[in-house]
Amino acid sequence: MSTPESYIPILFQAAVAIGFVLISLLGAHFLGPKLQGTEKNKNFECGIENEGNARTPFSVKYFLTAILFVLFDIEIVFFYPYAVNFREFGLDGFVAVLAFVGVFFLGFFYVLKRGALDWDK
Amino acid sequence: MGILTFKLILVFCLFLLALTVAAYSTWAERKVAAVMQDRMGPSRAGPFGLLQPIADGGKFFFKEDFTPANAEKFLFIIGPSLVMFISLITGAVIPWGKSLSFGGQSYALQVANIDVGVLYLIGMVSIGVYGIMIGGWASNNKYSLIGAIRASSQMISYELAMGLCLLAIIMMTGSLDLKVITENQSSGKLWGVIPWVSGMNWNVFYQPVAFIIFFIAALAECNRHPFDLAECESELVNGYHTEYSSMKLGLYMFGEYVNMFISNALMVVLFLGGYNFPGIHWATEHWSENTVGILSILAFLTKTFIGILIFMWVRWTLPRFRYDQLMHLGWKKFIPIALINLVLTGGIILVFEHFFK
Amino acid sequence: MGETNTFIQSVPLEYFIILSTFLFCLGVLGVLVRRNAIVILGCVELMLNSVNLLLAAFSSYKGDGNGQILVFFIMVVAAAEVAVGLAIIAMMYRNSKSVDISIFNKLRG
Amino acid sequence: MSGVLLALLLLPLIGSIFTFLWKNNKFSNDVALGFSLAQMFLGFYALAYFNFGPTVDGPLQYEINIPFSHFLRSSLHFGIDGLSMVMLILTNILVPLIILSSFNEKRCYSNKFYGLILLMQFGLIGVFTSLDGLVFYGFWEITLIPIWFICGLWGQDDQKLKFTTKFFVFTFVGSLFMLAGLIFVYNHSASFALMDLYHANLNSTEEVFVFWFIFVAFAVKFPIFPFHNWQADTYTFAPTQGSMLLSGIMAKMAVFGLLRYLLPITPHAIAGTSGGIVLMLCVFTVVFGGLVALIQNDSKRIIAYSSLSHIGLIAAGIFASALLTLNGSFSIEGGQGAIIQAFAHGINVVGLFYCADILFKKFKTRDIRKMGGLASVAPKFAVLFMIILFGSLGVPLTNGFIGEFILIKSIYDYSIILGVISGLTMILAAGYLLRFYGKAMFGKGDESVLSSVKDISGIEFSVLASLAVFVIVMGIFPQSLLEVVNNSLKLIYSSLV
Amino acid sequence: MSVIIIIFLTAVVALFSGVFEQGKWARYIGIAGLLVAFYVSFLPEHQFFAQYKSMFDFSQTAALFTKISIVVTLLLFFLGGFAFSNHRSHQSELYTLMLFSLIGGIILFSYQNLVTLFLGIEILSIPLYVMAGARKTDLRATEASMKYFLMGAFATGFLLFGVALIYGSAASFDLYTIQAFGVANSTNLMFVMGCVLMLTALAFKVSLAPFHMWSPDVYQGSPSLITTFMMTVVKISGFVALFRLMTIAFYGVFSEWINILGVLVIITLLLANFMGLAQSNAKRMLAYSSVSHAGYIALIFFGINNLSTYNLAFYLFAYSLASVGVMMCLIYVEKIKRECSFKAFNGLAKTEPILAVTASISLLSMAGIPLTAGFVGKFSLFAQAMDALPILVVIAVIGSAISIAYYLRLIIAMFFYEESSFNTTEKVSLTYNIVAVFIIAAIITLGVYPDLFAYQFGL
Repeated sequence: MSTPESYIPILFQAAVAIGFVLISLLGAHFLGPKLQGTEKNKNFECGIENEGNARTPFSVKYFLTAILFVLFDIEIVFFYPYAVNFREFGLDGFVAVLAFVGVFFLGFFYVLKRGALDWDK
Repeated sequence: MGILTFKLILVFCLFLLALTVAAYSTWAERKVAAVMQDRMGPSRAGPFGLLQPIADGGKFFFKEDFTPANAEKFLFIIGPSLVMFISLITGAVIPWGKSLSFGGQSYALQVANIDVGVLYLIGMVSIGVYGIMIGGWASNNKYSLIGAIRASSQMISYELAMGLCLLAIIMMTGSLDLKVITENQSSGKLWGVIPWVSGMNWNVFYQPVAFIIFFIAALAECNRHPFDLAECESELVNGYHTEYSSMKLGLYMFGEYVNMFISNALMVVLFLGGYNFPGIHWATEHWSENTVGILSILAFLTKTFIGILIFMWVRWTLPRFRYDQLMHLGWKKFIPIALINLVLTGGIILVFEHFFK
Repeated sequence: MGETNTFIQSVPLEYFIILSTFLFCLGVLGVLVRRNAIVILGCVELMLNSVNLLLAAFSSYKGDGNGQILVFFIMVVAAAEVAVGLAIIAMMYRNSKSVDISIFNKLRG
Repeated sequence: MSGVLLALLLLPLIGSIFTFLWKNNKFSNDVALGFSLAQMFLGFYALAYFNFGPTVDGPLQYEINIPFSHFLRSSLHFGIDGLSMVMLILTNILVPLIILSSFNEKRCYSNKFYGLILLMQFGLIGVFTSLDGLVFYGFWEITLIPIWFICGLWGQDDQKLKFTTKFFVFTFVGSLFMLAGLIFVYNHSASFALMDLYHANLNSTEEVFVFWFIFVAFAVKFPIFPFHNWQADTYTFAPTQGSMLLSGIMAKMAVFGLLRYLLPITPHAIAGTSGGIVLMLCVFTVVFGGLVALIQNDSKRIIAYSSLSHIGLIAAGIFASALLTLNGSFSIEGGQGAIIQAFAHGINVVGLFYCADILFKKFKTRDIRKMGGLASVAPKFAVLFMIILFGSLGVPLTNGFIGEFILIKSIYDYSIILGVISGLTMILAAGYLLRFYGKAMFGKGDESVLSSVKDISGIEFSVLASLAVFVIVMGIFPQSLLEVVNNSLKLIYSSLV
Repeated sequence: MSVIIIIFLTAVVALFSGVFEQGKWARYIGIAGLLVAFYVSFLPEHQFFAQYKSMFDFSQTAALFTKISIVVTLLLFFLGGFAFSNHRSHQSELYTLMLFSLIGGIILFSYQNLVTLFLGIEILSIPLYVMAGARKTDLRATEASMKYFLMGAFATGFLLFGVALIYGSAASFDLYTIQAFGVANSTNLMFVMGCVLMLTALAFKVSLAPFHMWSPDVYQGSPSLITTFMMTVVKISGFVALFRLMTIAFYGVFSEWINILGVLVIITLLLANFMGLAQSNAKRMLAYSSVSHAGYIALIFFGINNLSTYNLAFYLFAYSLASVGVMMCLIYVEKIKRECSFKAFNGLAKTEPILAVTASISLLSMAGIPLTAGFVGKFSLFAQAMDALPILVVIAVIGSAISIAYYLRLIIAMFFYEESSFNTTEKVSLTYNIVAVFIIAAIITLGVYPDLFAYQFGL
């Protein structure tokens, strides 16, 4: 059983991490040379002239993956409380979870069969 | 020595350890590559090139800190910082060893002993994606953006399978506390029948499938070969950190290696018995607490380093996946397998509890 | 649970109520004044999360776990909503190359 | 015996459906006429077996009572008393004549037209025989839909839609207010049955509320002064048959409703200031209608405003008698006059509209200034038109005289000033109707038109002649009508106190 | 509960029919499943589900509303074949989403707990957000979907904040515990605030003015069949949820919310009807009519007696039937003319008399002309509210009076124009005619003999 105090060391660690990040970034900032130039400040594009906006729309598949992740991740989150108390719930709980897994699989197969994850198409 | 003082010291030790391991991982990586390709590897700086990482690190400071003109300045800095920051604080909940005693008081070798350690880990790993995404977006470079999107897409995809594997372990232990998970692996009969050695009741013997999936997912989470599509040189120059240089690039690189270290440590905690070593019970009874503590730390680190070596071995052995293959593997193979594994675990545990107790 | 409750209860309940009401109002205000669909979505999430905070606080004060169950459900539903919402925004972007809701004036009598 | 009433109710409905489904447009008018004639004879049969004397169980006869909705506390309760009988006979006489009057016209979808007329008849019979508030309201609204379709589909002008919709909305608004009023009464009574509505426990404020709500519906139907806006336009642009139905029968629904519902339910409201206000409104309507009619040049508009004037007198008479009764001197004269005048007005106005239609056919215009000289070429028409016109004028020995006389007398009994003012109706009617007749029939007409005009055809003659017969017969024997209705009126007016 | 399970399984099967390239079967599967569910809803609930009573209680009343919703959904499914003819590639999804949405509705009929209420509303709404945007490449559909989504999510926020406040004061989500708390502490500020917030949120969902601004746009932009679904099943569910919430949970603070609701009703009745008058698009006019009907239905909260639930059911059923009747006509016209202004309806009665008659009778039923089911429904609502607040009935009467004007415009367009602008080769299918006849029969039968409904649904 942990108390709110047990989280204090994490703050230490966070402070150390931030400190390291800051020191190294500032160090590099002050130690390194600085050279400016319009050509130089351009984005890298294999040496050819920059063309168009870099933030071009990308394949909707990535988008789909993100949305599916949100959904499935939430479904997985539902398992956590169950998994922790899994022994207390016993057989009844297991049956309920089987139903839940069943629904999970239904959704999963739907997504699969509808081709949401077919990247080569 | 107060508990907080000890924790502070532990934090610094851990910080140095992580940085050292990360630094020397770069060295080890080149050495392993060299051995595999029958070369020498770094050898100039110091014996066996052991000072090479220090030279590399120093060099980062003296390179030009370049920022493209049309990048989002603030986000451009936040990206690498976040990656480094997250990877450094992830290790806070991992039990690095059994315990040490100073002045008659026993200190657990864990920075923060919280009862939701697993959730903390999952949360931190999820935030890690932001660092890459922000960096790639802020650069305002096509390669960076594509690399970042690929990286985040890949990471979130494998996170699902990873989470499901974690669940199988949580089901077995019934706790989200990493310390409890570790302790659970120290005693008891293996498979309920083989009592021959203490400290070897590892989860990997019960959950081989989960372990394998977790291992591969960890590779993908770290953007390691064969899943390094986010930065595959032949297609995307340098992926999401194409525009980065100097210490910002250093933070990305370091962050990755720290991540690799932490992933392996996590794997050790979850599947490979954590700091347990064969005969730990006997040792606890007969040897002093500090001896056992140091032994346990060594055991933990040994297992972790072996894991890191295997990561490197994989890197120089397997070719890179295609993106569709990567996604197929993650979504179509691992998720259902991990889920079935989860259900089977639950079923078997229930059957055993019902009939054999 | 017990210790955590004691710890949380050392902060007066009013603080939680005021904070979450403030956040909620911020969200409402955001929904009403912002024109970017994604930002509006974010503001809606802010509203939901302020409710989560309030529910968790009440749950802790009343010593009743039900509040946290609702928090769980809210998170799940919010995720589902976000999934749908993002899909709609993607559709909107594809159709109009913009995520500004003030383009929506096509429907008239 | 209740089978007769059931047959009376169902026959028009069956006829309507049958006509609707009748594919052959050619004979649909004959089919419809057949049904309406059958209905007419059925009505006479009911009249023949009607018990005129005061009976033990009240004047209600041919009762049907089917429990209909336990939930709404309402039942399909029908019955015929004297009041219903008069209205029933009027409807049954007029509908065949109206159908007959349209024989000469070529219409598209004539089967639908006749089907709608019969459907209208079904609704009217329902209104006149129902003894349950909800059922009454239901039939009241049903009559609206066929007439709306008739006026909208076969109307005479491009603007017909605008005006028919205006009519519909006006009437519907009125009925909705009536519904609200009825609901209010219903909430204070045991059920929708007429007797329960009569005995609802309303205090005087509530009664005033209910009175005005229900009155609005009737006032729109009549129409009475501030609610008359729809009337002239609708009558003008409706097809002739539509105008006939509207003015000949539908306006009588309001007369019936006033006697059957408004008076017995809200006597205290009438005894208060509301009754006086309404009476003044009615009298004002009489004068207003007459004056406006004087300056009209459109034949149908003249009839419309004359109708407004006559109908206003009917309403005024009813209220005058009610007020007299409430003030302590029992009087049913206004009611009697109203019934006679309602019947007479039904006959006369149908006749007048038909004459206007014939004139329109001959002169191709409704403007009376462009007509003239028809009497010389169409003597039969001139005579019949004259008889009907006299009826409308209230010339002694025609049906209009006795009703108007009694009405004015009852108003006079209540208030001398109002009586005198309402007496103006006779003078005004003489003014506008004779002007109409003079312009159309005498004077100089357009020779090119007159040379090609023939006298009226057989069908036109038979319709006008039968109307004229009614005008004269009723003028000579008005007592027969009063015999039918007296008992009911006594019951209604005595229930006021 | 068994009904929910059956519908859920049906939905899953329908969903997978599309996956296996057999989307055309989704409709038949849905119809079959709904018929089974309809049958099951007449049976008593299985003993097994008694254990969930504290969350979800499938009572007699719930069964009544379930039956109504299932009947309406069935009608919509019959119409689906023609209505979704340009959604062939994802028609199974649309049917499935409708079924899922229906499940949310059924949950709202029988919730015993605010958690279930919240879940029900979300299960009902989320599929609708998707369905509203079913025409993926149409910017107007996007607009509808986006507006509906943002407003729905916004309302959800209010609902949850209200739930949280109520939980904070009553320390429970259970309806009857909350009721007991409310009766004992009727002046608790937090409780009353929570009540008002929840009322506001549900007013959003049932589109009571001034929270209705999303609905005309959404109704207009969505595919017509989905619009019908929103007008019918969603409205039924929203109102039943509101009714249960207000009359059970917030019984104790009745005096606090009834005035607010009264103001909402007045604004709705006047505003919606006047706006309806100003429309030139039939679909948008029907949307405003739907908003105004929300105003009539909300009269149910005034003068509540033991027949209120039944009155509510009757009105909702009558209104739903009428909506389906008009909308099926609109679907046909929209499909042929690609638009649905009043002009598009000109001369429909010449080519499709049955459809035109159905639409007219439905419109008359909406207006409340006697002999139609709508009249009986309106009558019982008015009669009930007359006891409590006659002025509301007067306003409702004025509202009805205004509404008849715009209903007539549509009827006029269909009947009073000689020239037929319809391509006579494209006749409606037999299914449409059957549904049309069914709707006419149902509206007239219920209008003539309303007790039939009472017997049929066990009252």
